Amino acid sequence: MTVHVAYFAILREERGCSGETIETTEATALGLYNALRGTHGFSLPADRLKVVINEEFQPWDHALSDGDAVVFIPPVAGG
Amino acid sequence: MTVHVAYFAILREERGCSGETIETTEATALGLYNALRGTHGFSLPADRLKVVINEEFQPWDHALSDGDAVVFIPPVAGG
Amino acid sequence: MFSISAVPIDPSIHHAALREPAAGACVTFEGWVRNRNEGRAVVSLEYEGYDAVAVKEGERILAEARERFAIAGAVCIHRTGHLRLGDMAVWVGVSAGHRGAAFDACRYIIDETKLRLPIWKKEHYEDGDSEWINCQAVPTAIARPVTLPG
Amino acid sequence: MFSISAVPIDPSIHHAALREPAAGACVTFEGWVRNRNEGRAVVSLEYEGYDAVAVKEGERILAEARERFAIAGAVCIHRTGHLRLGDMAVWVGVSAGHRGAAFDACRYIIDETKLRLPIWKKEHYEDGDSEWINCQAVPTAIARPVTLPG
Repeated sequence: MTVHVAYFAILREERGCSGETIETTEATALGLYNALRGTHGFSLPADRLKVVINEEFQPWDHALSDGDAVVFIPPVAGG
Repeated sequence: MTVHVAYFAILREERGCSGETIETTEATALGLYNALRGTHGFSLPADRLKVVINEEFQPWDHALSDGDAVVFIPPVAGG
Repeated sequence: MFSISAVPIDPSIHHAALREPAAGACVTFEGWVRNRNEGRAVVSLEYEGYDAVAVKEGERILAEARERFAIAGAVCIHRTGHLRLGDMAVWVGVSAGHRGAAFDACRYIIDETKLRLPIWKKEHYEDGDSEWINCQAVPTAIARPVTLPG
Repeated sequence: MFSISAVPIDPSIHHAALREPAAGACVTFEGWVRNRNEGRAVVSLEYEGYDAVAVKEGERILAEARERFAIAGAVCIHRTGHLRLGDMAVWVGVSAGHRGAAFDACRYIIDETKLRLPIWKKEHYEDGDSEWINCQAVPTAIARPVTLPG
């Protein structure tokens, strides 16, 4: 299936781009992140992140669907 | 002795003036207030008020001295 | 800095005084004239202050806030005179390195200001009545006797 | 009303939205860029936001504040982009009938905003270094294993 991944902050810098469309066979957001971390060497492990799918926070074991917009959320620091 | 009394808020309205100079033989601020209350019919008893003498809060039994500036402080409602 | 103002309060002037390179948080409190108080429709009010003592006591409150909380700056301005609905009666501004101290100090200053400052409020009601707040005479039966404080 | 602003925040616009005849108290919080953070000299910083989700989550926080506290109005604006020392990073304003609710709600909104909004801060230091706050990789020895949350 195809998913659209957007990167923010430290992930954007580590990936060198703000988003990409990916063909994946990973069933969950966690699997997808760990695969991408293996490829791109993201410094943060998944347990430091949250995940947003189609603009809603979801648990890491949320099943991915074709066309999903996936955003991994590094530790926030607003305010 | 002579003391200068200033009136604020409800006391000013009940007295009909904002201050007066008084000859008194009362030894304390409490005695002075009770005497003035008898004369002018102030609605509030002394235990609802505080007293300021020469711009400092003082206990009611503070001894009066010639020339003191005395202000009886009705219940406040700032803010 | 504490002051009494007989003219409308302009917070922008005082706000600038709170700026400090180490301050990361600023909390302000504004008291506005409400259209109701304890169920009665208010049309306007008057604040009367014993200015000299109010300023002394106000400065004391600000000094206490600086002692108790890790703040950078603190300002309180209290209005006097005739105020209409929505007018600003009091403005408190506090800056601090961190927000906890700024919130706590701002709250402390307005709480103490309301309790301790020799400032009085007379409310004018829609029905034509008016009243000095907190100054109603209590029925004799429940009034405490006048005695020297122990 | 929650919003993200890529240009300097002008609180006066939003402040007016808090006015209400029944409101007697208004508490505001401003977050300013400090010159130090955890002992390091800061020269500037960048805020980056995932705007669509930040706005949704911000509106949720404001709705929670309205449910929990007796308030009249609540506004929060978060800045993004490059900020210099003293610049305003966030503004929260709350109006209420009484001051207790205004203080509590304002504090709730800024606390939750800092915890929950997908907004990130990169600090630039005097020594030329820079860092995404809270995003340092933890040494492997003390990192928890990656598992599915239970």
